[in-house]
Amino acid sequence: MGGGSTDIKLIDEKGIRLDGRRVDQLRPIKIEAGVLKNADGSAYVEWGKNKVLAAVYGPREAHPRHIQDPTRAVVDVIYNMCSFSVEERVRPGPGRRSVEISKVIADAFRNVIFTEQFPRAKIDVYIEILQANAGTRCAGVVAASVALADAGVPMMDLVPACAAGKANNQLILDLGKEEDNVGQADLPTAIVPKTGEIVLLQMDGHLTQDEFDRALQMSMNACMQIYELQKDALRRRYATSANDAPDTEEVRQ
Amino acid sequence: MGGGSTDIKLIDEKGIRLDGRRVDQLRPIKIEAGVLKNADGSAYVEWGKNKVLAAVYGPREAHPRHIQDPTRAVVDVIYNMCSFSVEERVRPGPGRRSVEISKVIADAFRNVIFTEQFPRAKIDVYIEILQANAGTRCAGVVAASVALADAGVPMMDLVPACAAGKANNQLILDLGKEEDNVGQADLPTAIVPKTGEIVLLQMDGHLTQDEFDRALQMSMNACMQIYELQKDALRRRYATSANDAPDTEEVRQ
Amino acid sequence: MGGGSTDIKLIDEKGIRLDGRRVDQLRPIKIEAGVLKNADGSAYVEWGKNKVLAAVYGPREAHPRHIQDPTRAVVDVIYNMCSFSVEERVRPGPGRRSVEISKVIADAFRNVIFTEQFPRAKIDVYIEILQANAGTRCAGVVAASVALADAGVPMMDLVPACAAGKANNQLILDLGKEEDNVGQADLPTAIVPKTGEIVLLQMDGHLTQDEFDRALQMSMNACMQIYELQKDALRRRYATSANDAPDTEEVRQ
Amino acid sequence: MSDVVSHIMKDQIFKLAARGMREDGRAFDRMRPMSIETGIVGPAEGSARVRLGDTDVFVGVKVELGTPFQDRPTDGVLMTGAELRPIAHADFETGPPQPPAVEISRVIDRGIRESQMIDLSKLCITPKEKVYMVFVDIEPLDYFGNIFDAGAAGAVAALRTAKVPAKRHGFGEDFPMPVRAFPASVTFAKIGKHVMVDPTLREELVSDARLTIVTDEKGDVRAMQKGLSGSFSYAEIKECLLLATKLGRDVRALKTG
Amino acid sequence: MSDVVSHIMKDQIFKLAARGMREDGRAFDRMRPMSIETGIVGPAEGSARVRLGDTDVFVGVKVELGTPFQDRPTDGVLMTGAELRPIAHADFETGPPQPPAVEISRVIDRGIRESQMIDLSKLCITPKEKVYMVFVDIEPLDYFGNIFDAGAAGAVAALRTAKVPAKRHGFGEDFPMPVRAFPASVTFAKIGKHVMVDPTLREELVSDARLTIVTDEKGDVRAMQKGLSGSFSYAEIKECLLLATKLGRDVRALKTG
Amino acid sequence: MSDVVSHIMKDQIFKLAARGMREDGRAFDRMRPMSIETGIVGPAEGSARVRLGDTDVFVGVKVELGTPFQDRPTDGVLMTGAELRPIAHADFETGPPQPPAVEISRVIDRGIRESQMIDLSKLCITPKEKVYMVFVDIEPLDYFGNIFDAGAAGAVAALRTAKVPAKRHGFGEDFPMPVRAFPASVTFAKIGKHVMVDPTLREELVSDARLTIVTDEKGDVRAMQKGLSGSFSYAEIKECLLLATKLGRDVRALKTG
Repeated sequence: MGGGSTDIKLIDEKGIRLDGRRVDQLRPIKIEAGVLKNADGSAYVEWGKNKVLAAVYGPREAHPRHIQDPTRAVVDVIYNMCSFSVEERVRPGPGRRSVEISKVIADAFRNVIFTEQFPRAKIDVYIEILQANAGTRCAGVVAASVALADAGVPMMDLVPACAAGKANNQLILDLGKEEDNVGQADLPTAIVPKTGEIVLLQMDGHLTQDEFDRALQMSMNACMQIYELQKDALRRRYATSANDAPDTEEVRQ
Repeated sequence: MGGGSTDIKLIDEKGIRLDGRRVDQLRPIKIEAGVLKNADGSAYVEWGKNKVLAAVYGPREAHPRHIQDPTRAVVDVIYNMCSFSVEERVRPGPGRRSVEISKVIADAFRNVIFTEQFPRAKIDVYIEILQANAGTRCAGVVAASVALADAGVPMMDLVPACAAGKANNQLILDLGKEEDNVGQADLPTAIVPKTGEIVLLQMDGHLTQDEFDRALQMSMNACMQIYELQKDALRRRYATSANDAPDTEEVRQ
Repeated sequence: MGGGSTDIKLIDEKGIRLDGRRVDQLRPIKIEAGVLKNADGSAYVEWGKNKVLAAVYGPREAHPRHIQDPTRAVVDVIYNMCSFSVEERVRPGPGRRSVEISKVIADAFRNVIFTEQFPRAKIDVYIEILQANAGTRCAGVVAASVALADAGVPMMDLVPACAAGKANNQLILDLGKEEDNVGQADLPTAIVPKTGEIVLLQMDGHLTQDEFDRALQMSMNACMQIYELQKDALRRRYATSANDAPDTEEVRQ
Repeated sequence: MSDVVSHIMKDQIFKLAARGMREDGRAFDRMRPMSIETGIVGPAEGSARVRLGDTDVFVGVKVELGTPFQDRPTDGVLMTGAELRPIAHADFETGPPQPPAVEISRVIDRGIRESQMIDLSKLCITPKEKVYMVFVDIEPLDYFGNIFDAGAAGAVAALRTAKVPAKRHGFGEDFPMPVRAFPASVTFAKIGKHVMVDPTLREELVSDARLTIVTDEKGDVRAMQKGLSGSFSYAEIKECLLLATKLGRDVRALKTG
Repeated sequence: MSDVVSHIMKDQIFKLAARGMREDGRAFDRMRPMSIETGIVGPAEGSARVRLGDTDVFVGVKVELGTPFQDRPTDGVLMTGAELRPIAHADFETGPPQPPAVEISRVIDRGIRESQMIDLSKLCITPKEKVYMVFVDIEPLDYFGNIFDAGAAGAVAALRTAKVPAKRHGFGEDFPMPVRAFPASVTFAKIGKHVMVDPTLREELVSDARLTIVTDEKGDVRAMQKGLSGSFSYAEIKECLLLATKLGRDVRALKTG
Repeated sequence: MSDVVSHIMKDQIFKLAARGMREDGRAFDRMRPMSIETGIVGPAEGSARVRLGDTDVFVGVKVELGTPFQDRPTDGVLMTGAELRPIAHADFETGPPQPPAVEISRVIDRGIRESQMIDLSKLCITPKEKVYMVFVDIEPLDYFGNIFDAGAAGAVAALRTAKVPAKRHGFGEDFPMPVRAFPASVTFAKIGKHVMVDPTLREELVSDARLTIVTDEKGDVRAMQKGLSGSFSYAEIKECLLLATKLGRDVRALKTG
């Protein structure tokens, strides 16, 4: 976090943020499933000024052989920021930040996917950040989750994700870039709606225990809103392509 | 190309270039076959101030196994500039320019070699640029081709190569370094003399369609001159080592 | 070597060095065997201000398979300087110096270990330089040797190592950092005490033939002192852990 | 690309070609429909998305500060990179660019550079010391063949609409990228004895040779690259050149959204 | 870590957990004994060795000169790196840091950075041009689980006792590292339905999920990281947070030798 | 080098050695014929081609600008690199230098550096800021053993005939490389109990130990390196040293063409 400079006023007296949102309001989110033809499943997410694409290849035979797990499918996630996705050019290739994000996202999905149905297989999830504006890892989880469903990968549930945080000493939902830059805390969270379990949780900044508690509830509630958007995107996808709809009973609640 | 500065006069009124050549004249070329002992075949080419060595290893078993092609030999080319081959030191290791040149040269030879005679095998061609002075890729093709014949690799034909180009608004053959630096176009070409087919062709700079046409004819004609030099080098090689001459019927026209 | 500046007085009229040692005196050396729990064998050496840890894993099955030798165990050494082991931070990863040292140390042990008893196996020796103060490669050999014995790897003998050198135009034993920085020669040596054979020998600097001869004798004699310290460390180790003492008949002389 | 191309597919494409036909019904001399959107990525100095049939490519331009090359002390620097990332096709892999991606980068770079599209002399801040570096990054998202032309069209469109962010770097007001040419890239595949423009992925997989030609507004040739193991005759190249000039005009005439 | 974990071992640990027990006799809410020595590596600006049960970690701090990040022109730079080198465990390999090591680095870094432990503004020499770069390097020597907490404790102890070597770099007298907070990291493992603090290596191998919580002296939360493929409930996280605060106090109270 | 050395070859060489003989008829204490050409690569500041028997090596010297090492602020920088590229032998592979190539580089470097052959203090332009960096690159073209001595002889010859290109870098007139010593490297192989100088490739393949000795004009020792897994006795090393001094004189006496 930016260290909590309070010189910059991000929220006015009426609790309205720079972009006009209330403290507990999400940025506009648009989700579209099935946007790529080569991938087995794909999704595009616009979340505020974030533009994120996710593609799923697999389940397919894992190779080289020595990476195969005889009891389940291997799940791999690659999160990549396009060089032109932010103001200062990102050098191509995985930096430490991308490696960590790829790992926590893969961890979030590994137990949600019914991997034991595909021994020796591999499921690859590629997340491309075309435009970044704070919150790309949550947008990536949301997109990946819809892409997995679009690919017909059997899962316990979809995985929505959202961050809560703090700025100007107030808890706020879904931090934008300016809020992230000078904010005081950020708490990205991903849950499995069916069980309410948390599968991704990171936090940095400064929160009292009580603030943490409220922020976590805030992000979990927002996840449930996003969950509806994910389901809606899939419904639209199946409606338009009823004849090639994948067999994904698990995700249709 | 250098952008076509015309301040520097490269050709005089009589059509004579800085190094005394006519516009359609090659630099002096010397080709020697069989110059290395470890390699299965080799050749050394001095072309103006270029000094180029090519060595061929193979056909030999391709390994690791997964690179084997059960229907034909794999052909690999590595073009390497010695660190001290040009004025500003070249860092060891393949840069993007070398990777591209290696690829277009390999592409040029792959259909000329009778690769289907050697399933699961690999043929490695190494081209070392000891001294560079414009035109190293053509010199590399010429050397590689003689080295392949020297190694007894069966081929449809030898592959000569030469560039034509433009400087001071005139078409010229076989650009030297100064001509390349301030020239207006460069068109390296490699052909299969037997068929007249073009197997390597790159162009950069600025040519009208008519100029392009004449430049291409110029370089193709020069290829036929170089072809004679290649055959002559092999004849000398066989003459001096008649007893261990490889079985290369195809290249003896 | 530092080039032999003689402005800095390293040895006084009585032949006493900056740290109070005589010219033929070792720095204080402390060796402890069996300091790590995961490794199959380990040793910690404090040698003057050097702090060195060695760990041995194996003999264990070599993998990937293609590195296996059907007639003997493969011995691999990795010498690594911690980034904070010297004044100017060392970048993580193997530089050329570390690669060379790893190689000469592996070479020193390969014929001393009875590798033919473990076909297809691998023995890994890891040497970590926690604090460096001249002489780390000898300290590394000494530690590795005790770690190998601690791991129960059958060997012809322990391998002690020590350097002799020259500073202020005098031969001296076991150069410290200041002596190394401005010294005139350094001669690290490792021997097999049983046979008197030399298994590691490097030299840089400037020695007359006579000086070289005396320096080599000096370092070989010192090796015999260090040998006693190595054996003592192992004796203490076996005394304290008699019940899990490895089967290392060869090293108990 | 996949080493194991089904013989059936190969047969099919060859047989069609023998009758002057292609799988998607195009004539040999027709490109797939191309559409170009620009200005789609906020943080980029310029950006474009090109769809060429089912091929879908993003291109972004970023402009940073850097030092000039020793032999061009008063020129800015242009760097063009293409990656074939695994999102775009099942056969692509992660890791540093392999030779095919390097070739694509370099051929697209050559078209821009050799047409002198960007006036690099206008990108110098302090001679020998500080210049603008223009990075053009090409990111295929869905690969269905002919990334050469889709990527080149995207690079050109992104550059034509790019600004130089002088203000962000503390050197006065932003200004438009100094563009002075409009190159267009047209790529041909040779399948058996037949030469056809703008190959699809399946056509690429069975083709013997490739030829990319970049022409400028005057129809002059600016860059050319023969690729793959096959060959072209002199006559074929001349024919391709004529067609490339004509189709290049069509590419330049496209409205960008 | 080893993919093949013996089923017997897994069974054992699960059965014990079901009875509220652990292999080494600890309660779920007890850490292993931790000891910290500092100042053990002469050439380092700060150093510490932490033993947490059988886990044994070295941490060294080096301070070099460098240039600040563009967006923080008046701040020094903090870099935290952890490697899982093969000396520490048979399953670790040589080579560049793999994702698990990167995660450890970044989580430890986050705890230090987000607690604002180091006043980076005091590490600026010339704005925009020259600042001190603080490198914290974590070297596990014997790996028996929970490198997150052992490494973090070592990093914090090494930094608290470090000096800035201004003299060596030619900028006046050395001064103490400008430290202004005391973060403490506490890590939990979830095995089946049971959550236990400070997992051993064997517990790590069979655990489903991991949670690291960094708190400061006031008990406020500064960083958090859920790891591994399993999940936590909201209630579990709240419980962990309470315990992390309590155990964090114990870690801070440790005397460093 | 090839792991599978034919037993027949090994037997042969051992049997010959037992009778004091070598495959190519040389005595144990004779080097193969060495020839040195210099000035063969125009763009290099110095260059040499050495043939030692069938071994054929190119060496080039380039001089660029750089910054001095922190602890040697008034000295130029010397960098010696050797690569074992696949052109030179079927067992060499592409890629970054492996340990054998690194050892060769470092041993040749040591001979040049420790004999103080180059007066690095004369290669300083601005203390602490700008110095000449001398790159010596060794490129074996045909590998038939003992690249240590062939490479060293080439490096020495190239440096002795090199110029410092001050003009190209804008610092006045070119001047000769400041050379002040003439080191010579002599390498021995131990095969069974027999020590022989200048091993061929086949002798290298079956040898147990290697010893490289660099002496100067006065016969003093400047660098030494024992290689491979075998060992030498004290007496053997003394003998080698005497012979290295004698043969070093012969190497220095060679006329370079």
